[in-house]
Amino acid sequence: MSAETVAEAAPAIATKPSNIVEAINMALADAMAEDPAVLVLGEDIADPEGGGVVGITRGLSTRFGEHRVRSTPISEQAIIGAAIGASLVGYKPVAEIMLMNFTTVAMDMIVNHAAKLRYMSGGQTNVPIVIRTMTGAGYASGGQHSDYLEAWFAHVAGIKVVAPSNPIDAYGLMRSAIDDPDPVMVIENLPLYRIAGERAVSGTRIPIGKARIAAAGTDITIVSYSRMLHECQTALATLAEAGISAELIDLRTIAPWDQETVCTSVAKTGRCLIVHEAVTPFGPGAEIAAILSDRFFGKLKAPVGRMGGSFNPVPFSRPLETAHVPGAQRIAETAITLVRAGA
Amino acid sequence: MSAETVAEAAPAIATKPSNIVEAINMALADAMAEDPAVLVLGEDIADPEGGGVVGITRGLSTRFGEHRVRSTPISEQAIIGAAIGASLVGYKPVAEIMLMNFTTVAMDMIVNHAAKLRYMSGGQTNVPIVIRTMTGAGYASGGQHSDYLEAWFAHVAGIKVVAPSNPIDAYGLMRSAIDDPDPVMVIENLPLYRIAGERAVSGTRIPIGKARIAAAGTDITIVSYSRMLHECQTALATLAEAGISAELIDLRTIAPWDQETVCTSVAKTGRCLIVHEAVTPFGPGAEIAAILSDRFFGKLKAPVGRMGGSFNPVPFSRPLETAHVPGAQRIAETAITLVRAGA
Amino acid sequence: MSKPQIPDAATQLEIFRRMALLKGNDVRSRKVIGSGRLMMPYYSYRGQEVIPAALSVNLTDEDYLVTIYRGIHDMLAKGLPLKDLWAEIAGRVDGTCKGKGGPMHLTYPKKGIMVTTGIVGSSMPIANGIAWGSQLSGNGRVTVATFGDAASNIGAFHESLNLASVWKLPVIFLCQNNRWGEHTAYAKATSVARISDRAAAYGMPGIHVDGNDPFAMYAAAREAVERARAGEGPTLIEAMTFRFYGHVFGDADAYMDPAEKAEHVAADPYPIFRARLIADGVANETDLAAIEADVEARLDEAVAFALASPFPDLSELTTDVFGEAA
Amino acid sequence: MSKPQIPDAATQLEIFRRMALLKGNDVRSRKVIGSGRLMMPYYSYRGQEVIPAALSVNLTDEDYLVTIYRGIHDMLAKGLPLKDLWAEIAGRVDGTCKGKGGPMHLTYPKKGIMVTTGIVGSSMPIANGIAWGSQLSGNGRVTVATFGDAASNIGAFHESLNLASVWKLPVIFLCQNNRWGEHTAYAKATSVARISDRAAAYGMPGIHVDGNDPFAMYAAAREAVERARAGEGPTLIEAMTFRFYGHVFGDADAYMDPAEKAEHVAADPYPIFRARLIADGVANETDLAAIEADVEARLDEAVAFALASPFPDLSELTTDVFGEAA
Ligand SMILES: Cc1ncc(C[n+]2csc(CCOP(=O)(O)OP(=O)(O)O)c2C)c(N)n1
Ligand SMILES: Cc1ncc(C[n+]2csc(CCOP(=O)(O)OP(=O)(O)O)c2C)c(N)n1
Ligand SMILES: [Mg+2]
Ligand SMILES: [Mg+2]
Repeated sequence: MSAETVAEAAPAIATKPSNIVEAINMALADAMAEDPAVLVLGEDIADPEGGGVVGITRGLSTRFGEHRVRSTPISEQAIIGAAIGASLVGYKPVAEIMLMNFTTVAMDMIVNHAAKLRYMSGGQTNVPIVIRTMTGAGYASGGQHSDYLEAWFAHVAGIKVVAPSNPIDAYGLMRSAIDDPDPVMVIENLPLYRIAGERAVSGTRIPIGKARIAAAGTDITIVSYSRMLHECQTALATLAEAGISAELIDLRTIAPWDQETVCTSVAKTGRCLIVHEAVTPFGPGAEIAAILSDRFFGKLKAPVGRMGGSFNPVPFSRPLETAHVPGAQRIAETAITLVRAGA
Repeated sequence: MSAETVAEAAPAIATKPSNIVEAINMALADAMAEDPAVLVLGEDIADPEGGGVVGITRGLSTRFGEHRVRSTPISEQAIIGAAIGASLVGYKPVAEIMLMNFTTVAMDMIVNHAAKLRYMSGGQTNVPIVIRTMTGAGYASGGQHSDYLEAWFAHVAGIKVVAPSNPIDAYGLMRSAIDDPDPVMVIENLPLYRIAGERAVSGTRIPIGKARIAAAGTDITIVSYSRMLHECQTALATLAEAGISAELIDLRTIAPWDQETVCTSVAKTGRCLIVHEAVTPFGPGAEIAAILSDRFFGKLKAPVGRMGGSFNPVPFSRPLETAHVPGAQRIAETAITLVRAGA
Repeated sequence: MSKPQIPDAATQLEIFRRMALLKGNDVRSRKVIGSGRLMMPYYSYRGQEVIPAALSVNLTDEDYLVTIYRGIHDMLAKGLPLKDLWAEIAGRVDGTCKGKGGPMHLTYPKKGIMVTTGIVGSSMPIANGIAWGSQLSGNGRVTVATFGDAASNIGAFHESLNLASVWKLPVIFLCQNNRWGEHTAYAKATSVARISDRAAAYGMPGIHVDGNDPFAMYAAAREAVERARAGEGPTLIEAMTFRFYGHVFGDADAYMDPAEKAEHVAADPYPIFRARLIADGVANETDLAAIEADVEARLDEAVAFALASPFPDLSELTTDVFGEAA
Repeated sequence: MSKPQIPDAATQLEIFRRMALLKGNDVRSRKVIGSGRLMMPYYSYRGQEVIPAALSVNLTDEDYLVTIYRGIHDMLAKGLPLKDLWAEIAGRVDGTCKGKGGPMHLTYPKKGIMVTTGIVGSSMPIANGIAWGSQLSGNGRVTVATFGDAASNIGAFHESLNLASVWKLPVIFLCQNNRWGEHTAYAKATSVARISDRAAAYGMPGIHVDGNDPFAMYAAAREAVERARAGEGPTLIEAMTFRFYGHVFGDADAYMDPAEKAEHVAADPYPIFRARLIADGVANETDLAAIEADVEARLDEAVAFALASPFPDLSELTTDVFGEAA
């Protein structure tokens, strides 16, 4: 199975009452219906091309027209450039870069231009674009189709990064991203697309920069997002059995991340474990660990733990691919070690 | 003044006995003379084009021929692709991406290919290339010509990153980078190019992954590299006056960084301040701070300090550009605060 | 373009032998994957077999190939062993890449298969570098970069053809124009009627050829190979063909006009060439049936070998990231 | 290309007025920077004044411009006020961008100057997006993307021209071919004799014009502007010209054949057009001298204004990174 076949494979994993594919489709449709300035562009995204390789944009071009919902050539620099330009004259384009690894051919447009034009123009212009991109290990897509690169963008001033883990957040974050006056990257995880979840209420927003307490606890704070949030959730059971009450935080926004919510939790638990799919070295967890270690100097019961993908390209072979990313079992074990260590 | 005019401006800042421009030129010349497999390519790098906009490659094409020292079109993807391909068949190309911000148009070649081919081929192939690139604030080059992006590459498995602060290291690291069987990015700082420094002995190597104690001390460890190392050096005087003995470490290699040397020092001082030009959030300092806070949990006398560029694009206006990056005065003040805090 | 050269009987038979191997392998791949025994992104090349078959008979094992996710046909024609292929796409330790690369990153330098990329357009910049190496060492080798029609709209195509032309590199840019880029029809994304016409923008010869006609494809490939070997620089070949089974396994081609597809499938070059060889007396039914039977036997063996091969040890996860500094 | 249209006398005079402003500003810029009073990367456009002067008289304030580091001539011709320009390149708070952008990122939306980029090739993808906006709103505006000859070898050029053609965007790709890309001569990096010939690779009209001939340049620009306004799609214009003062201030052009340079400088279009206007009786010496004197006076004023303007407050360092979410 691959990115391109998730759509077809869909029926296999039944979808009730909703899922992230439906949520993002609904968010785009609602935004386009409310505001004629909202545009959608990307490879294969219009209905003649099947409404996207995963079906996320299905129905949009039929409803709003191909002038507003445009399939593009395979030209990522031209895609982001078109989005930037249109945004400079009042439009709110949502551009799809099919897979996150393909942002590598559009980094100049994203980093040197989208993120910087407001600043370099002294505030005369701004770039209200959304960049949707999918990624994630789990489908044996290999080394060039699975990377999590959010740390790169979080390290660039002028762009925000969000990564929903469920349909409600996917809808609300997408609406907020479209409302936002600056570039926002929305990272969608492939294996999560068809997981059933609660349906979002049309029109709702999830504020960018605001985390969610996914489970309340007192012994350790676990910070995660995207697919890893679900692995952490699974780990909670094991932790409960071990008599450990973990507070699970869905970060939802990586840049700017919600320091207040995380710090409030860590102030209570005195321990923190950060879990993401991106490789650990120089990854998102490093910034969070650095901030917490500083903010809670001398007050932590255990060192801040970080779990990320092992430091290697994503392998194809299933056993290796599975071992590459943190799993519920290892997450639980690590959390237990941290709690016992700081007991 | 700009990247392109450093060469012409050179006479202004007289250079004895040597400088980084001479050191890198000598390293390339020595490597090419020793090994016919070593190639050099990039924009304007051959002598008919002036031997590079800064004169780094001056004389090489005249001495070794334009078949081995090739000026290229302005096509960074083609430049890195040519280097990768040649390296797959036994050559050791040194490719120049003139300024680090221009790596954004070649990220696919660097990240999806150069860094991953060894792994994805199961070790059948490898990519022994060197990517030289210049950057740094200080010449009013503005938002698209000054960025330090080493954190991006340090977050990618399969590529190494070095950043010399003096001619000896520039020569030795370049020789080691050319010897290395995998891609190595060499970051050169524009304002440092013509600063006088000791001349390297031909044939010497500075091992990748090995830091240097630039000044021994006992109260605090200051970790830096590239131009910021010099700001830290300047700060030492102020610190000495304040009765503070700082140990200054020139990291030299950002990925993989020398944890042993840094940890040995911090074990002694109990305090650490990391200083770099890259913006602070999700920057190189985050990884170092996260590792140290974990390794020395409960043993540090003060939280690990991080100083980087302010979180904004590099501004043009000189006072803003100067305020954007850490300076000796602020570095000294921060170090003093850390020492007093943990007294 | 010099007057087309008809391959001799032995070469015709060899082209068919390679086509039979390629077709047989695709049919088997879809069968095995469809049965759920293997899971991977599989990009069927069924319908495009003539192109690499007729190209590869003009190449030696020393010549180089840089191909793409839809490139298993290119690699088999270039000599990729079936067992190594199947073990790799099964993610097993006996695969070309110990299972770490998978179908999108098959690599086999022993036969000049240097890189397989999953990034559209990225075969070309790397092929230039390999060709630069041949130019430097004067080893007379040719490098072929394959890519699709839609890839001709990405920046890497442009930078690569310009550099290859300015440096007069011994490289062939082989565009397999199957008229679709994922779900997007050629004309909706491409601003020129023929991709071969883009060659003029690089002062490079461009050849537009029916990639489903073994003789025409053979002649086009031969012309380009001779030019490269003679040190006369690169060629852009646009080989017209069609993709029979959608973009990737599981893609039902719903966006495609069934009539268009039916027409192309009806013109399947495999049975046509097979019949022609018999009609021309180059071979008889028994010969060709034997070739096909042999392919099936080798496939049985390769699939069995692959499924019996162990998965890589977990220690392989973090090896091959960096080599040992000399 | 429809038969060239000679601009009327008033337009000819207006073209000269803009050329005088552009030339005067470049001379003054090099003087002030050379004196050390200002420090910046300055990319002289001396010798290229005709192109934006003859283009801009075909545009309105509502039309859009996306230009490059070597683009101050493009912007002045489009209406960038001298005081705002000088305050910006002096890094002062009264500059177009409060001193935060500098000479490589001048921006002035009031006159349609939307983006100035320091990245080779990056003006084009963004210009497409602005033109898409005009196509959507039907406001009839034209977007011009300027770039250099060497920029025609980078991927962004290719992707942009293909997309503009497929989408039939009201955009003009204006290549100012000054025969050099930094220190590299045109032919050493570019595989085609004329960049305008690359238009065919995108099914787009390509115009090769003498960018130093005001009438020819006027006609070429007018044709492209009319095509865009009529909704008939993009045009690639290659305007031949020359760069008189090296790539960037401080570059002594040592890599250039002095004879080549001398020949072009001798053909300086400014004095030639000035003489022609007098010869044709469009204006007399007094009129033109008055225009030039006026430029000098405005420059005196602008430079003084800039140097008297304060630097931005340090609080500006971290503002304008993000806006306020509505
Ligand atoms: C840079 C990049 N963008 C998008 C993709 C996703 N993608 C994979 S194949 C493909 C279509 C390519 O079509 P074509 O070049 O005609 O080759 P074909 O698949 O038809 O053989 C796309 C868009 C990718 N792999 N790389
Ligand atoms: C992607 C990228 N690569 C390299 C550079 C460095 N650079 C700045 S201008 C220039 C030459 C451009 O030449 P041309 O396109 O002909 O424009 P001109 O400067 O002659 O007006 C180069 C190589 C850059 N700014 N961006
Ligand atoms: Mg295709
Ligand atoms: Mg030029």
